[in-house]
Amino acid sequence: MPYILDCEITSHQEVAPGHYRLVAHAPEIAAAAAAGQFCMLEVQEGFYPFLRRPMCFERIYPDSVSILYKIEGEGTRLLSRFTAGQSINIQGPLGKPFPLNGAYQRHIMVAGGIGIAPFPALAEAIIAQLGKTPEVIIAARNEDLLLCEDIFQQMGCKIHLATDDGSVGKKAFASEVLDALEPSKDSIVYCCGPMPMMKATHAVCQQRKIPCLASLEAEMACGDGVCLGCVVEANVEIEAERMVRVCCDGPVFDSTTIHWESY
Amino acid sequence: MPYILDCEITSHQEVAPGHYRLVAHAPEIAAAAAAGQFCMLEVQEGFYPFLRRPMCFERIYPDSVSILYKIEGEGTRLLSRFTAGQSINIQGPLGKPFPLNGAYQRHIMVAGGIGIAPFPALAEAIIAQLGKTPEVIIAARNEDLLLCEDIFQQMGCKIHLATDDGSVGKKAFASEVLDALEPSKDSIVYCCGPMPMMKATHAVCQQRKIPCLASLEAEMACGDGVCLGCVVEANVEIEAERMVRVCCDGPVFDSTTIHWESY
Amino acid sequence: MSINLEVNVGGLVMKNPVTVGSGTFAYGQEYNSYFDVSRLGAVTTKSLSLKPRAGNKPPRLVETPAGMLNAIGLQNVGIEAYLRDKAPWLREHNCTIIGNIYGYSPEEYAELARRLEAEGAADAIEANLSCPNVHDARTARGCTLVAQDPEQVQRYTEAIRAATKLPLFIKLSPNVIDIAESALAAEAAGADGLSLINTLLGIGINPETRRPILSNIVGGLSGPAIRPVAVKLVWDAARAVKIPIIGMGGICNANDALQFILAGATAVAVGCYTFRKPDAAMDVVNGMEDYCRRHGVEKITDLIGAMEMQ
Amino acid sequence: MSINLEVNVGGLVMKNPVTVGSGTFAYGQEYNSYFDVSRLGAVTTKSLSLKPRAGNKPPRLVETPAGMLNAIGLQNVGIEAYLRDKAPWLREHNCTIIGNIYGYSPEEYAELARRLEAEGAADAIEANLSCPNVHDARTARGCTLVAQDPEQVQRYTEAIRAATKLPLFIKLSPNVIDIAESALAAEAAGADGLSLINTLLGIGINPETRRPILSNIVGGLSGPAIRPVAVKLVWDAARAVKIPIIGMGGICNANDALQFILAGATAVAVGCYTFRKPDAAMDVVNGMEDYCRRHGVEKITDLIGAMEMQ
Ligand SMILES: Cc1cc2nc3c(=O)[nH]c(=O)nc-3n(C[C@H](O)[C@H](O)[C@H](O)COP(=O)(O)OP(=O)(O)OC[C@H]3O[C@@H](n4cnc5c(N)ncnc54)[C@H](O)[C@@H]3O)c2cc1C
Ligand SMILES: Cc1cc2nc3c(=O)[nH]c(=O)nc-3n(C[C@H](O)[C@H](O)[C@H](O)COP(=O)(O)OP(=O)(O)OC[C@H]3O[C@@H](n4cnc5c(N)ncnc54)[C@H](O)[C@@H]3O)c2cc1C
Ligand SMILES: Cc1cc2nc3c(=O)[nH]c(=O)nc-3n(C[C@H](O)[C@H](O)[C@H](O)COP(=O)(O)O)c2cc1C
Ligand SMILES: Cc1cc2nc3c(=O)[nH]c(=O)nc-3n(C[C@H](O)[C@H](O)[C@H](O)COP(=O)(O)O)c2cc1C
Ligand code: FES
Ligand code: FES
Repeated sequence: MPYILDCEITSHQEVAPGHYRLVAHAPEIAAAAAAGQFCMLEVQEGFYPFLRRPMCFERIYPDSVSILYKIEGEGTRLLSRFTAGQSINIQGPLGKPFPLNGAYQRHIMVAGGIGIAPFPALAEAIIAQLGKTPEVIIAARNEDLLLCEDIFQQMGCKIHLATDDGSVGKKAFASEVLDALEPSKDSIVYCCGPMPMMKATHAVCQQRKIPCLASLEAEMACGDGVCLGCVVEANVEIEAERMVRVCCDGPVFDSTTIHWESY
Repeated sequence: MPYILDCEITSHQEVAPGHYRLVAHAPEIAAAAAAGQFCMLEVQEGFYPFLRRPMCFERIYPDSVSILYKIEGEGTRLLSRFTAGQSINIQGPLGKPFPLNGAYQRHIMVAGGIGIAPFPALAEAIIAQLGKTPEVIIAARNEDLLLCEDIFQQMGCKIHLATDDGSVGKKAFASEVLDALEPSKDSIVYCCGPMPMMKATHAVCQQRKIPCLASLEAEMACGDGVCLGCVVEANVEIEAERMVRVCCDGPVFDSTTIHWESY
Repeated sequence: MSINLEVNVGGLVMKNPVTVGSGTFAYGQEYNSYFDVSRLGAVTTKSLSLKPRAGNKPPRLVETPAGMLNAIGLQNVGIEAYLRDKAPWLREHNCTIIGNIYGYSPEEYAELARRLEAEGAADAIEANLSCPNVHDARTARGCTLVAQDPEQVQRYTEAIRAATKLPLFIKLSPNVIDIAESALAAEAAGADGLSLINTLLGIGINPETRRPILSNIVGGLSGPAIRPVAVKLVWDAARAVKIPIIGMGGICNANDALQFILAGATAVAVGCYTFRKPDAAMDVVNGMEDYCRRHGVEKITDLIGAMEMQ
Repeated sequence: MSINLEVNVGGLVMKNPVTVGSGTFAYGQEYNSYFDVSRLGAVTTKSLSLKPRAGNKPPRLVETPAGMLNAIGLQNVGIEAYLRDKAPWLREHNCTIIGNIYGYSPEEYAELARRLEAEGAADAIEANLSCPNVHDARTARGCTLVAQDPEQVQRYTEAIRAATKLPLFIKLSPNVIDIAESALAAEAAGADGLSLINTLLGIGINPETRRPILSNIVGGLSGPAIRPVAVKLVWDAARAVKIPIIGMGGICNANDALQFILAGATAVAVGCYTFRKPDAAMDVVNGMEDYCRRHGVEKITDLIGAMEMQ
């Protein structure tokens, strides 16, 4: 059950150019949340902007949650203005979490850019609940924008870096890095990032016949499955059921359910 | 010439229930401003609220200005959220100041409620420029809402208090208090407050044949004489010139120019 | 003082004048985790069609200043799934139901109304004659909505009227010159009430891509941005017809809702503001009660059309 | 890269495509203290009438979500005072002038246009056939605006056309079913361009007093709230006619303005956002230039109607 609460911001910092981490005291939400779920934030009072902004949980602590975000437009710019001590209205948790399956030995997270956001929480859950240590591929435009490396290091995750400009790690696409890791049938892949990157990751997994869970984004109005605004096309035979809602049927989908040809 | 500047708030405090004083560092505006003029504030970024909010200068310091305001609705509520150190966008000075005329011996300021706001600056100007010490009638709903008494005391002004509930001072209307002061032809009156109170003050002055300068309010969009939204009816023969703009023909008007019968 | 918020909208008794905008509350259950939805005067369903519909391709929505454009294209589960999966929940939870319907012909509307009545799956019918999102904007021009043509409004309303004894509300479009014409047409054809307004037509373009943001190009504008327009149209319609009006368009709080009631609406619907604040409709109920208490209004019906003019 | 922002709007050459909404910039001089107004593509005057007008009684405006309602009622100094006191300043400061006019009959419009041309006090005429604030809302119903009736649009346009050789723009109303009809009527009658949109009709009511907030009850809604509606209407009109369009309605920045241009407008006007930010129109000019630079657009005219559809 989602909550809507005014939560005190306990810390808020720029972690990379244009990227911020916000931690809010939100015991009820934290208790109910699981990795892969998200929340909807009111970034300013009144009608500007009109809608809340969706952000997934980067980490879920006993009494608080953190989000990691990138300034994209007006809403995130206004969000970045909040200071520790102020309160922010949070609705959540929303959506379906990453399913956790202990049958797999190798858990590989593939992140493109700000798509890294849900993975610290996921890594933690995999470690705590499955007793496995996941690997992570972090792809970004350049070195400055590689996020969360320290977190995964502390968790003991194997880290594979890739940058568009080759400033650090491989100069390669995340999906290529994944392929090079030669995941086989004991592996499961989780990915989050731009659509083309997830599409390519899905393709690698298909070829290697391994499962891939993709965390999607879409413009959202309600976040609750009501408005039908956030749909993506799925591989469903029945025409009328082809549109699935990212907010409540996802945001995490088995990548085979998505009709990637549309993207 | 009005400026539009982001100004740092140097202090912001609740001075009475629902009433605040905000001081902003604004050297250019302060240098250009005179008592009776006002500014237009952006109370939040974006389109909520859409319009700026007009506020007159309570005091004009060498490098800063203060405003004294009452929470009236959403705009002033949002204004009250600003904290010292933050910056606020101020447009000003706007409008015509109180004309100062040394020919009068007795300068009486009549304030109803938050109508007190322009008078500290006016008192200061009368003292500094005319070498006279004005009197002030402060009328309010009750004792808690009597504002600026300390300021006028420090300036050595004679203070007459009136409250609706008689909790302090006379239980009388401001205009009645004025009448009781028996202002005669060496006197000039300045008034600011609710329309009925200014109308009554005007009536007293008319009867006593003394000049009265009234500082009016109206909903404003531009504050610059452009939109024609802030008009009040004036005593003008020519039909087409009957509507005068509070923002630039005023806000201070010789009370005889206003068509009080409409209010 | 006990306040009576009950209203009778053309035969539909609502315990308070507040329902929700079709398409902004799904089928009721979704928002029950935020508040007890049976406390609303009524729950209005998403538009139901005979067959389930997939709706338009994404992107389907874009935020605008104080509002949003949507081009959902009437994605819905279809009448059968509604009767099977959705209506029972609403009934179990004692919700008063306004069943909103959308068809491609008078006959389809009539059939939908008949089914809802036969299965006891609605307490009133709201016929959406004004959905802006089911046409191809590239080719559509002029009177593309039934609600834009009074003659069509009359023809459709008559067909639905003949099919059901349930209170029948006709949902009209704001995209007209004179709302009184379509309002009068619906009234003449036997409608028990009017719902207005549906969304205004609008477009958003992304200069970076030079493409329309919505896949359908044109969408429907809703939210506080359109509220002044909606209040005006309710006022116009209320002066033209005798049947009651459910007013909507940008209602966020009791103050907004009261504007509609003072302009002549008997009930109101909270639409897309629910996306921002899921219990907004409940706020409106509570705020109306407060208002009545403060102003010594014993029954909300005293406020209908009570705007005072100089 | 040098960017060419010049546009030709039906014979009026503007050095950039940005002017201001009539009634939101007075007669130009007022805002010159904030920026050099001659840098705009053109200055559009407040609607001028033959006689000075007092306008409506206050209150005349009310803020709304992301916009405002106004019912100024065309208070203006009248054509004579404009010619005597206002036009000389604009001329001295090398402003390109769009003279907006309002009359009570085709003859009055024609006379106003004739005077402006004869005195060299305008470089183009914009005929406001769509002011919503000159009727008594209590009694008005239906097609009260000239711009709502294509036949009237044609008749008025012909009369003004006959009176002037200056580029003639007809300002249309959004309160119609199909803007293409009035657009085509104006074009057929010899208009050189269209200006759209004027304000949408709206009402605000104060529940505390139960009174309409505007003395005139109904006002015109402007501001970002209406922008999606305006872009849609410009797109509709641009597909129907060959003459150029000056697009307006809620423009606050270059991004907003570009939506209009991509939808088919040749120029744009910044309206009431100027009240919030007096140099908003200049921001638009600068932002457009930036955009062109970033996107390698050498002349702004390449963007007119350049919205790409799948
Ligand atoms: C389930 C989910 C989880 C997300 N988690 C994160 C996260 O953890 N960190 C992060 O930085 N971003 C995340 N996003 C993306 C984030 O919501 C957008 O970047 C943000 O809404 C942009 O808002 P804006 O006002 O700054 O941008 P603008 O471009 O001004 O936004 C305009 C409109 O587009 C929408 N929009 C724009 N980009 C996106 C997008 N990529 N996805 C969805 N809506 C968009 C906005 O909501 C708004 O309605 C998530 C999105 C979803 C759907
Ligand atoms: C020249 C001038 C000087 C002023 N100086 C002061 C001052 O020093 N201190 C102070 O407390 N107030 C002052 N006011 C009044 C102040 O501007 C309003 O109280 C304020 O705008 C209310 O905004 P709101 O959003 O809180 O209220 P809301 O009621 O939510 O405002 C809604 C709309 O009504 C307008 N409005 C509401 N009340 C007034 C009013 N009385 N006058 C003008 N517009 C109004 C607002 O601008 C807004 O557009 C002054 C007004 C004017 C015109
Ligand atoms: C996302 C969305 C979907 C909608 N779907 C429907 C619908 O299926 N049927 C209908 O009659 N109206 C539909 N509407 C219109 C609303 O019911 C309402 O008339 C309109 O949004 C104005 O109210 P608002 O401004 O409060 O949202 C929809 C509106 C939105 C925002
Ligand atoms: C206060 C005000 C006064 C206006 N006066 C006129 C006018 O005299 N003549 C006219 O043609 N349009 C007038 N308009 C309409 C604007 O020119 C413009 O068409 C409309 O406001 C939409 O643009 P905007 O949303 O950018 O303001 C006025 C608008 C406002 C807000
Ligand atoms: S955001 Fe509304 S259904 Fe997903
Ligand atoms: S506020 Fe615009 S003319 Fe006075």
